[in-house]
Amino acid sequence: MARASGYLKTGYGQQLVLVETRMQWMLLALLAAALLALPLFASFFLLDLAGQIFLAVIGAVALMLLTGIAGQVSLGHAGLLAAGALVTGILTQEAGAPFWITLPAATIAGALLGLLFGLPSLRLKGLYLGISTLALHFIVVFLGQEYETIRGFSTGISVHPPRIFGWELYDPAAWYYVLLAFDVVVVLFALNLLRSRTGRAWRAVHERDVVAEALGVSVFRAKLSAFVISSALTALAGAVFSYYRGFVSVEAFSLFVTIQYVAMVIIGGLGSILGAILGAIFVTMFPYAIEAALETTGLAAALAGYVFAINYALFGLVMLAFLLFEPDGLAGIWRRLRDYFFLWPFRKTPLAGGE
Amino acid sequence: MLKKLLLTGAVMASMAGTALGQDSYVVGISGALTGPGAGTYAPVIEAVRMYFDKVNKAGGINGHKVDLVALDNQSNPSKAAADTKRLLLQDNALIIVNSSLSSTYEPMINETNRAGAPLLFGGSVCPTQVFPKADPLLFCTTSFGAHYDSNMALAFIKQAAKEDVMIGFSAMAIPVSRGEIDYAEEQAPKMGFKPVAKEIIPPPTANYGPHAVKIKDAGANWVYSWAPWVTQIKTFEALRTQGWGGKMIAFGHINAEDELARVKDDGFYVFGANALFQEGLPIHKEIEETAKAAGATFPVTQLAEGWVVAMALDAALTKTGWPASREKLAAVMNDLEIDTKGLRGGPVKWTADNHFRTDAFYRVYRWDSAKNAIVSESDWVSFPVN
Amino acid sequence: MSDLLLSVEQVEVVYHDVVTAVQGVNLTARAGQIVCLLGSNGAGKTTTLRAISGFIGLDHARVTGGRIVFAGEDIANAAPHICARAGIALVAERDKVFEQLSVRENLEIGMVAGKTGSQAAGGDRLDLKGIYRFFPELERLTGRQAGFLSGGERQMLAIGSALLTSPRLLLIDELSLGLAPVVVERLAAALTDIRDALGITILLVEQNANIALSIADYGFVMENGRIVLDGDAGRLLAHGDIQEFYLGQGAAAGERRSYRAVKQYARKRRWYG
Amino acid sequence: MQLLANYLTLAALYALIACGYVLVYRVSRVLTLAHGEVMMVGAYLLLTMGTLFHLPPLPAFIAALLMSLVVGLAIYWMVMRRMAGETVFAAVLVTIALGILLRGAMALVWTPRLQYPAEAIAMENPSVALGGSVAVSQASLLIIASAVLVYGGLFLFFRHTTWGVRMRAVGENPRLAAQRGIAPHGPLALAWGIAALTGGLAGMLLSIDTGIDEAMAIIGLKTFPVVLVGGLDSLSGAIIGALVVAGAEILAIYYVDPLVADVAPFLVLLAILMVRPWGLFGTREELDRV
Repeated sequence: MARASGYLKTGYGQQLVLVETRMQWMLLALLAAALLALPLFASFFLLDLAGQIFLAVIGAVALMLLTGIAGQVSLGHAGLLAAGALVTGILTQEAGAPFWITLPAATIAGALLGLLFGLPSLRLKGLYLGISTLALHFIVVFLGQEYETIRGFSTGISVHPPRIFGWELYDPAAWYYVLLAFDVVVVLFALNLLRSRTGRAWRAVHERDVVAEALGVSVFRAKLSAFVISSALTALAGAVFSYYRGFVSVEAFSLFVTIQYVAMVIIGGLGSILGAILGAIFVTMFPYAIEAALETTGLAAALAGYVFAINYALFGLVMLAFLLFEPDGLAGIWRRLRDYFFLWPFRKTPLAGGE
Repeated sequence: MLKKLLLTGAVMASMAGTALGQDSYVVGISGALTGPGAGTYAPVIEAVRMYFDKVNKAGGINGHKVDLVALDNQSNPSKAAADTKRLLLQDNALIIVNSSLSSTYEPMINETNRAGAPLLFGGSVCPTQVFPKADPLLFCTTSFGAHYDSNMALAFIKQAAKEDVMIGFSAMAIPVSRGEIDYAEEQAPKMGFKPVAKEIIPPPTANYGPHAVKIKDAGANWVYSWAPWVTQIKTFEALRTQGWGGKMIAFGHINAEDELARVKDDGFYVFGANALFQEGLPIHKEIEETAKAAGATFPVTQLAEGWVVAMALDAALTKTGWPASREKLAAVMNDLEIDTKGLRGGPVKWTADNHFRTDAFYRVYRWDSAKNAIVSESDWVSFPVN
Repeated sequence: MSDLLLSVEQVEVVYHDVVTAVQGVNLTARAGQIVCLLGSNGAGKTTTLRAISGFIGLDHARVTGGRIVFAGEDIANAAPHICARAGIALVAERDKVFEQLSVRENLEIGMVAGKTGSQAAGGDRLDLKGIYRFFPELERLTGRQAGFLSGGERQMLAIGSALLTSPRLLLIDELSLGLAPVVVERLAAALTDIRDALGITILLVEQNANIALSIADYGFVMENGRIVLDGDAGRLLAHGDIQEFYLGQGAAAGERRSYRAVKQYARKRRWYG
Repeated sequence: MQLLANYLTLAALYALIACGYVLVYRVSRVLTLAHGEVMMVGAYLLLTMGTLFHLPPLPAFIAALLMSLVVGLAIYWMVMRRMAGETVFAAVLVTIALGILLRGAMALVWTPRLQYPAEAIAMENPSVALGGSVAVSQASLLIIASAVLVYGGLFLFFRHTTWGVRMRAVGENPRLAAQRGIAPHGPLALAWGIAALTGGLAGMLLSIDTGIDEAMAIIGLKTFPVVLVGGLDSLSGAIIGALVVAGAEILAIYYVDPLVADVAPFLVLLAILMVRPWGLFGTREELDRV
């Protein structure tokens, strides 16, 4: 979200305001109108793509809170998504539970898993922590597979569309609005969280936990709360995913999904919620964009059997390029662009000695 | 060949919303053209494409062309769901074909059942819903089918074994394979075999040795495996490395013919429903010629499975006539006999409550080092399906 | 001035493109001299030293003005290993020795690299024996892992290892820091020996002016990123301000006043008698 | 007994893979997540030596090993060199991206289907009887022999050669090394090179036994617990880690349930990290660097 610049804040209240200028209000209103009107024009394909992006945004924001803000490396993201989806699947299959039971249940399950796997973070750091969360992934997948085999759901668990007062949520356009609303709530929640005491504690722990401790931040609480909140959100995203797609299967949550989410927060730009959103859009659309590009350049015919490999290789290449040349990610690019237009025609002159 | 296929898919994708099927039969395929499992499923889709190119050139079915819209789901369940939704809502496909990993089934079944469209599984394992009492909209031509395969394998062992059978099992740690091996383990004692070992092997395994040791140490003289080819063949090779002298039977997936010739072991049997190309039937010649003319990317030995899928679609559409609708097509498919021209041991016959086949035909092959060739161990054997 | 080895001319160092650490520093060292650079904490001594040895580049800093001429070549902003190969060796304040390597390996590291460096002016190529001659203690410890050495032994090892790169200029940051007075005297004596034997130029950065000036030929005093005073060691030692600044009773009591404070005090005393 | 032979084979394979992780980490403080892919590159190079140049086994192996070395050096020179001064996390992410890129590129060049380098270079892989009823494949023996040779070689290399001491020096303290005139690029590039060489060797030998397809990268991933159990910066730790993890896996297969074999290494890892967060043989301070 664009921040105002060029004037002084005259009260603490202004620090807490999310939208600062009238210009921003207008832009936001424009964006909202565009988003709301999209289903009127979009083909089914586009609507589904939007749905995928909305789902990815929830997961990416959750991972951004944990990794980008609180600085805790996690490689268990796909495992948590799977956990949320599995809880939903199992509850619908075994107890016929409706969505207003499964969604909270999945969220709570995610929070508990987050607590469990946040515990090592008190003792482990960085890479060691990352690998220990990888264990989470393997364990969840293992348990899910056991359940599917034992109950004979060898091709996945079917989940029926949610019913709200007898009305069935199936239509793509309806899903579009539901997911959009979900995203708005999640993003607002995340933004507000960051301005709260918890959010500041997370940033402090990210910078240097020893110092944070000395400043009176409870590292124990900060780390655990980051894991719990992020995991709960992620599991919720998994549960919504299972409703959206109408099924649960552990095969849908491979390690590559984790990597995709990590890529979202990197490409988007670590430390920014806007980055998480941009990253989710970018990574979700990437394979479709490549396919479209191959097709328009006429290369599709020559490379037909290799689409997957090309997608894969280019994905790696783009991720690499962002890490090497644009560590601030899409959010950084966005900020620079914005500043450029904001200051035009007065070009920003760097500080002496800078480049 | 595959290129054309993908190009068609891509072009279709770009024509978002354009109604197809004004004067043609639209068949939607969501399969693994690339990505994991593509080695098994892409040849199936290629064969279907070749078949209908030929049919369209000859004037189509009932005077109408067949539009094939193939989308690459890359074995990703999420993508399969989106593709199916699109094929049904946007392209107005009459029928959907799935040729992909089993994790894509549930989402696709959800979508097709909702739209009232038939869903045909070709080249991928048949879900339980196609067996009696069958789901009205789900069909399967795939050569392998749960339970009947194990019955066949166990029956063959019974007939081939001269000694008391101590049987070992090997499965891949995926639900489909595990379920079937559990079934076989249950059946074995009824055949008078003693089940001694069951190894469920995680897919990426560095060393099959320990698993093989367990089977060997348990004293197995026969091993049965029903799993993706990798697990079957690596279990066997690891067993041989350990100096195991027993015999093994496994399902013959599409690459079985090439693999038998690579491994060259007299004690390794494969069973399957398709006649291998080395038999040189007229239908084999026909496939070979078509493949040659179309410049197929895959070895011709791997195209039989897809050919059967195409034959089934052909038969169903022909009988449905013109104009066709999903309901009409589904009704026809509920009572249909597909002539396989010798590719299978007999026709694939669907009835109202059996969408697998009324009779399952099998044949067993192995390498014969004396003849330096693949030999057929048995003639066609059939099992009634009910 | 023909034997001028190092000359730092009007050097300015900027950190992170923003913070100016030193400005207009001028400093020279002749071949075979021991030169010391004095100043209180944060005066810019270490920055100057790191600029000469090329290390500021690793701390996101750059020389943004002036020249650093070593043996006739401008080495400002050169990479550390380039400076090392040109014949500048640094004994840093921290990071003295490879703790996981043995004493012998630590010394050999210097020799390995020394092959490409210039030979010490006029001196023969040093070997392990040569180092053991200056520091017999090290010979005893040759197989010991360097992480287990005492502070004094580490300092000896660091100097020895640096010498084995065959430097023409040896930079030592805080020779005496954290060491017992006896050890410091021993090290100071060794440095004089080394200079005499090898003809190496030594630039000593010190807070302990007494020790430094007792072995140095020439001294510079830094304050707030500038050289404020320089002269022959003997004259500096006798200089009233230095006396007051470093060697006075306050200094002995652990209270070291800034040079500016001393100057003010001196001025007041002149005015008010 | 047969079990023991299989155990040693698996442990040797893990150790052979693990030493690449340790080398890279020890010298550059980067945990590479692209090692599985580097293994695959080695195996595919071996395959190509057979299919394209029809080399017999020994020359094929030598050529493929040399090319693996070059691949490692190239990875450092083209990618990792630019990560100097960046955070450890960023460097690790770069290796993830590199792994994805390599995997896609390999699928493009060599197709993702299962292939058999042993056939391509006409190498026999007979079963070798070791007395009693114990038999292992020839490739397994080669894996054990290679692991012994590689580790022996590395220990000697680090102890007694100039470059070895330099690599240890740069690994411990790159700044001090620079003060002593060692340009950091040489040892770092060499570490990546040797890691690719040993990883490639592991991949090649494994592919002789089981063929090669995409699954090999996952085996590289499964070697993580080995490295972390032993301690990221310790070669001897890697040996112990390999023995522990292979043992856990084999015991799980044999006495618990083969299904657990996939999870067992990670459980062992979690248990050990709870007690010693820096691994059995790792340096404690390492923990603060990552």
